[in-house]
Amino acid sequence: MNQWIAIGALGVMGVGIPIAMMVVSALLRPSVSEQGKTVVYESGEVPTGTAHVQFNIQYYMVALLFLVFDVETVLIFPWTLIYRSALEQGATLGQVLAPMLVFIGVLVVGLGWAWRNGAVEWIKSPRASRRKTERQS
Amino acid sequence: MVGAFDYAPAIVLLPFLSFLVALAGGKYLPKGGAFGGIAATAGSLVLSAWVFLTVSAGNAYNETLYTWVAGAGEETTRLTFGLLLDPLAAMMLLIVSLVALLVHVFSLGYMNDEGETGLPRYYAGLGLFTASMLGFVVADNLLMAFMFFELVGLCSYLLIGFWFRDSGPPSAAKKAFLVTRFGDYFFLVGVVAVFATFGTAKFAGEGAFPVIAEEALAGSAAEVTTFGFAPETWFTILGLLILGGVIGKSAQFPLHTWLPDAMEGPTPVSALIHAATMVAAGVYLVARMYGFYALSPTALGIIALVGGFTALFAATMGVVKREIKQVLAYSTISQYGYMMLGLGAGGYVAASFHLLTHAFFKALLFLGAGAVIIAMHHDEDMWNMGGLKERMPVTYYTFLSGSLALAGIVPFAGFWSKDEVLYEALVHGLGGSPLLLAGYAMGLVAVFFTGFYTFRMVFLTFHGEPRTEVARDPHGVRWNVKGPLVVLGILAATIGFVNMVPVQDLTGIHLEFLHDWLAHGELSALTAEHYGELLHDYAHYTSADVASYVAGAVSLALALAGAGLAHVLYNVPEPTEHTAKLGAVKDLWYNNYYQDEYQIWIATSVVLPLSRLADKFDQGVVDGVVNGVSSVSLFAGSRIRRIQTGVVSNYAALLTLGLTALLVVFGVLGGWFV
Amino acid sequence: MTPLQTQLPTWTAVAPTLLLGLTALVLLLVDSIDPDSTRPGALAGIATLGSLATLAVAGWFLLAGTGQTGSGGAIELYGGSLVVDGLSLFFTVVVASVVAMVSLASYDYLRDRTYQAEFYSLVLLAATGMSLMGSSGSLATVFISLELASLPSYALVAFLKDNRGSVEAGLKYFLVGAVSSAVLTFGISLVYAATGSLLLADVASAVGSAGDLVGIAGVGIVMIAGGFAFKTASVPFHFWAPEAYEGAPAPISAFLSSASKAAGFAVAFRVFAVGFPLDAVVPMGIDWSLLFAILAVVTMTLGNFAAATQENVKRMLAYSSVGHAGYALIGLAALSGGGPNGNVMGASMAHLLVYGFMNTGAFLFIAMVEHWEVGRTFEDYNGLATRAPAACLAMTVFMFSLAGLPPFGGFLSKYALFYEAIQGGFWWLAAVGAINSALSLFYYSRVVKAMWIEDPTGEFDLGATPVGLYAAVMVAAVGTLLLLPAFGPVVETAQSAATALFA
Amino acid sequence: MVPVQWYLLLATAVFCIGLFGILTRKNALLFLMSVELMLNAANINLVAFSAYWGNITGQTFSLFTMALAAAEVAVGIGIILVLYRNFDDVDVTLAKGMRW
Repeated sequence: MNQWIAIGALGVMGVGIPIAMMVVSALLRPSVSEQGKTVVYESGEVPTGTAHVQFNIQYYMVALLFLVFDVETVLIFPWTLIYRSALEQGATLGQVLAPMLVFIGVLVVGLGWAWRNGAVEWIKSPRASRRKTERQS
Repeated sequence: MVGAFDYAPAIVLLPFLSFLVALAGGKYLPKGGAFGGIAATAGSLVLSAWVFLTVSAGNAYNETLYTWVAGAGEETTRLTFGLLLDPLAAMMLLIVSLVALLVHVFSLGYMNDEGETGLPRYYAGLGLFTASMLGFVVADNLLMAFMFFELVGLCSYLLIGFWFRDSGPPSAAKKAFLVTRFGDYFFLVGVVAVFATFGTAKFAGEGAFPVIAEEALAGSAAEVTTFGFAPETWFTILGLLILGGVIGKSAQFPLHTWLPDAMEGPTPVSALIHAATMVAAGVYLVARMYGFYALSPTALGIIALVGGFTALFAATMGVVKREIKQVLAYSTISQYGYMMLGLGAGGYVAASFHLLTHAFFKALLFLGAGAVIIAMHHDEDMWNMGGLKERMPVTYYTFLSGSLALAGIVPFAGFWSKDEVLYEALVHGLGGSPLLLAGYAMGLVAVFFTGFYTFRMVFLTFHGEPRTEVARDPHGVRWNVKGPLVVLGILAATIGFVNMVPVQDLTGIHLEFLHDWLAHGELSALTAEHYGELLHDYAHYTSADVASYVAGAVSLALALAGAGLAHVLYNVPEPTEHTAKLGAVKDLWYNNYYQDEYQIWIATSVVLPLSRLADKFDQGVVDGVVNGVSSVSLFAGSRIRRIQTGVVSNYAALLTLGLTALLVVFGVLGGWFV
Repeated sequence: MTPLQTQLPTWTAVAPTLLLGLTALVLLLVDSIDPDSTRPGALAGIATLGSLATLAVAGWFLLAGTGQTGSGGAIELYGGSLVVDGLSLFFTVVVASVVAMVSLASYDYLRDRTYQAEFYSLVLLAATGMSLMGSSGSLATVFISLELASLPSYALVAFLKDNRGSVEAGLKYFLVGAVSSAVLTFGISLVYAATGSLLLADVASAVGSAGDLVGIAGVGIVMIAGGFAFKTASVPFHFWAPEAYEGAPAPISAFLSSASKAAGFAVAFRVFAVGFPLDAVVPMGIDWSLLFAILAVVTMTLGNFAAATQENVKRMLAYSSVGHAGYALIGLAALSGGGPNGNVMGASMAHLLVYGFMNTGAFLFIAMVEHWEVGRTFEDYNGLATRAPAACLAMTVFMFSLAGLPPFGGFLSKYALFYEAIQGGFWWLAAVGAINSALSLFYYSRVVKAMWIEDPTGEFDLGATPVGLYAAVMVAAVGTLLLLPAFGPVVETAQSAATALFA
Repeated sequence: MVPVQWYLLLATAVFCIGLFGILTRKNALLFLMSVELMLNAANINLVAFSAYWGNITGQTFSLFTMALAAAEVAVGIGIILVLYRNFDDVDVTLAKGMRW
């Protein structure tokens, strides 16, 4: 007997039970097509407008910045792993630190640029947006 | 020491220089640049004579001067320019430069004095024509020869179409160009095939292709690629391919139709084309690579038959022509037929001899005809002439000398050479090659016709009473017309003495100087002696024992008979057209056996329907392939680009499919998962 | 005399790449200092100067023999993850030349547009990635540099945010690119699975003894080839190319079709020549040179055939670019164990250099035509030579050079490529290439015919001469012409660099 | 210990699921998610064989892959945004103005 059989059984059950339930309910339930059923259910309220709501572009900007800068920290992770052992094996502090500082420095330049270009300004001042439109026209 | 050979390139370059000078500055030079051309050809003549003397001292020259394409590595094919100066080339150089010089001088009278326009273009054309022919003569390999061969064709196109504002000359020029080009296609294929077979196209020297071919036939270890054929067969195919170009250029049946039309060009150009350059190029090429043709009895037989047939065929057509230049045109075709017969019959020396004598007497005849045409105010119809003998005696006597030579009356030049050609055909024919006897028979019959049409021409033009006002009071000609005529007249009468085989046989005096000249030489593979051995070993030609003076007497009798008949019919004060008596034959001859008609008929009735048929699958026969390829490509392109549907999901699907296909194919091929 | 560069610390060997990256950062900094003002001259100047400096340093290194066999062989950094040798310097030269021309030309193209600093810095960041691709000594750096080159390219193609064509092009480029990079990554992971290393040298020594994992290695190698095929716009990963080149701003089309393609080949050359030596993998049944031969034939045929029927000149050039990828693939295809591999690959490198000039020039000419708002189809070009003879002459040079006619650079490079392919015994590849070249003459000459022979259909209102664009086009034309006499040393350098890979 | 082949199979399965998503989804965001799935399939391989070969190269590389995947998504979302702005939808099949 393989010791992993329990996991396998769990997997089979995990996939099989929902499928079985869906199949059974599909077989048993009466099928009455009615328009009201396709309407979005919003806690009893009648929905207005479409589901495609225009969000402020700033949501995306911040989300993108977060995504990029957050995930870049992943790259620091392997560096921390070898940091101490490298020092112990005789590498100088500069040699170990410099690459990471350069890396962070590059990120800072990018962040500085994004900041200066208004990526993190949540609400634009009328003056700033006027200036921006002037620049674009 | 600087010898003649070091200056040999200048023989070609001088006329080329005159071409450039006439082209660039002809407008500003007196006589439209004529003197430049005269000086250049005179220079070439002097240098040719020097080369001739050097060669006769037993020297030869065979050097590569310039390699313009060299493959990397040792064993690759190289495309080169070089000089090959052996007795044959030296002789030809002399002929070409002399005739060219005389034509230039004559042009002063024919073109300048007549007030033609566009003279710089004319002299530029002449210069380039001469240069190309000289370059062709000295070429040391087949490719270089081909390039100059094409240049010659191009120049003839330019010069025949000199009067491009009339309707006749341009179409004649186009016809000359296209018909010869048709032959040249075969030549080009032949050149490529020679390169593919031997890896070289050199005529002479170490590793020349005739030498390799000979070694290959002899079975010694020479590397040739014969594409699966037996070497003999393949060499015959090669020879015949190159012969295609020869037949076109030398106006042999069935590609001779361009030459009579080419009479539309200025008469001096006709002289140059017929005597020394364009038409001679074809025969010269066969002589040049005779060591190759001598290996293939089949090719030789075909050459001989084509030559004999053309000789007879053209001679008959010459009988009924009205225009003096037309008669001469058919005589040219006929005479080159003799040369081909001579070459095919193993008479290398005889053919070269005929080439030599013909060059002079035909140049003479054309220039004489030119003088007559000047006198007649550019009327060429012989029926409008008559009685010119008294009014232009110099022209008459020189023309007569040329006519006697053409008809083959002893002791004028044509007799000796034509006789020798026929003799070679006879002895080799009797010696076991019956095919040559057919050629001989046709050549012999042609002798009769030649005598007839030649003297018909002479009598109609010069004898009897003048038949028109113009003929009564012809335009005078100056020294620049008479000078060349006299020079050539003397040569036509005497040049035959260099090789009087029948007389030698009769008297025992050594008189065959041309035989000696061509028989030996530093380049032993290019000598008549060596060719004789090749003919014997490979073509199996043996000679029957026939006395040369007997054969000579037969042909002389026939020529005299022809001339006599002409005398009876036309040497009367008021000659009438007897051609009606010939009945249907006259129409046949007058219309050149309907050659043009049948070729046009072939084009319209056979080729056109076939093309239309082919058109259903494609676009035509020759162009169709090209058009077909391009339209297939475009069609394929318009299909292929449909893959690009514009929908990125389809791209992803196709990309996945492609990758999967690659994985499966390479997985299976490489056996990764076995 | 000791060459100066041998006295420098070894890390300076990547100075050309660093210079490109630094220029990008400087551009961002300049824009950060005062984001509201546009200084087209200053920005274009910085970008051009930075790329010229890169070109100078890379050219100096290349001439001085840095990292080449003459002076101690390849310089390895970070345990072999980065390698500086003849190949990497050669392709840095190609990329830097293209970037310099593109930056110069963009001055006019961007004059009235926003986000100029971003444009230039994205170009230079992509160029950094491309330069790095040539130096990648490990599959990890291969992937990172490839993405560094790709990501800015996606953004650049979609640079004209309000132009549906540009956005569509960017989307397609990005989506196909994302799939391709996933395929590449998976391929790398499989090769790692089979060999246990990402360093090319270690992969090379381990791949021969993959044993049961031969299938894994094989699938991985084919998938890696697929990833590179995307970068070089080769079948079947070429689908993005026609659209991206057509829709992108013309300078970016020039940049991508010349520099990006060259970089793709740079990394492919190194990875396959060093990482998967033919001697080791062919006996296992992984004949990648056959794979590339198939791709080369299909790519050049498809590119040329599809180009032949285009109506839009830019799209025609886009397809021709696919066709040229097919030619360059011969450098990977006409290889065999023990054959003259370095010569073939070197000829392909030289072709890519020449192509960098002539193709960039052609696309920049399109940029100029777009600037003039003349139109996009062949008909719109009718009679253009009457108004802009100098530019049309330059375009004629590019077209004939692309078609491989003498006496232009493209003739010799194509000739050398086919010649070396024949020397390597792959005459059929050369034959297919020659046939395709003949076909290509058809559509290239259509452009020339339209410009010089056809009568104009309407009046041209060209306006002021765009100085920067004009200068860039002329530089490209002069480069194309000069590469004819200079081709000898170029191909020798390339061949010795390529031979060093196989050593 | 699970035999390493199973990881290979798992990774291949994930890769194929991603590929399937790419081929069937028209929504650009789902397309992106499918690509992420394919990249993660590679990560499974890398991590598994990192353990198999006993070096950490694979694991480190998988971190790089993740980071770059994030960057790719960032650029991708930007492009999808402008796609939405120009075509009023994120359906990738709508953008077919250029073809043939």
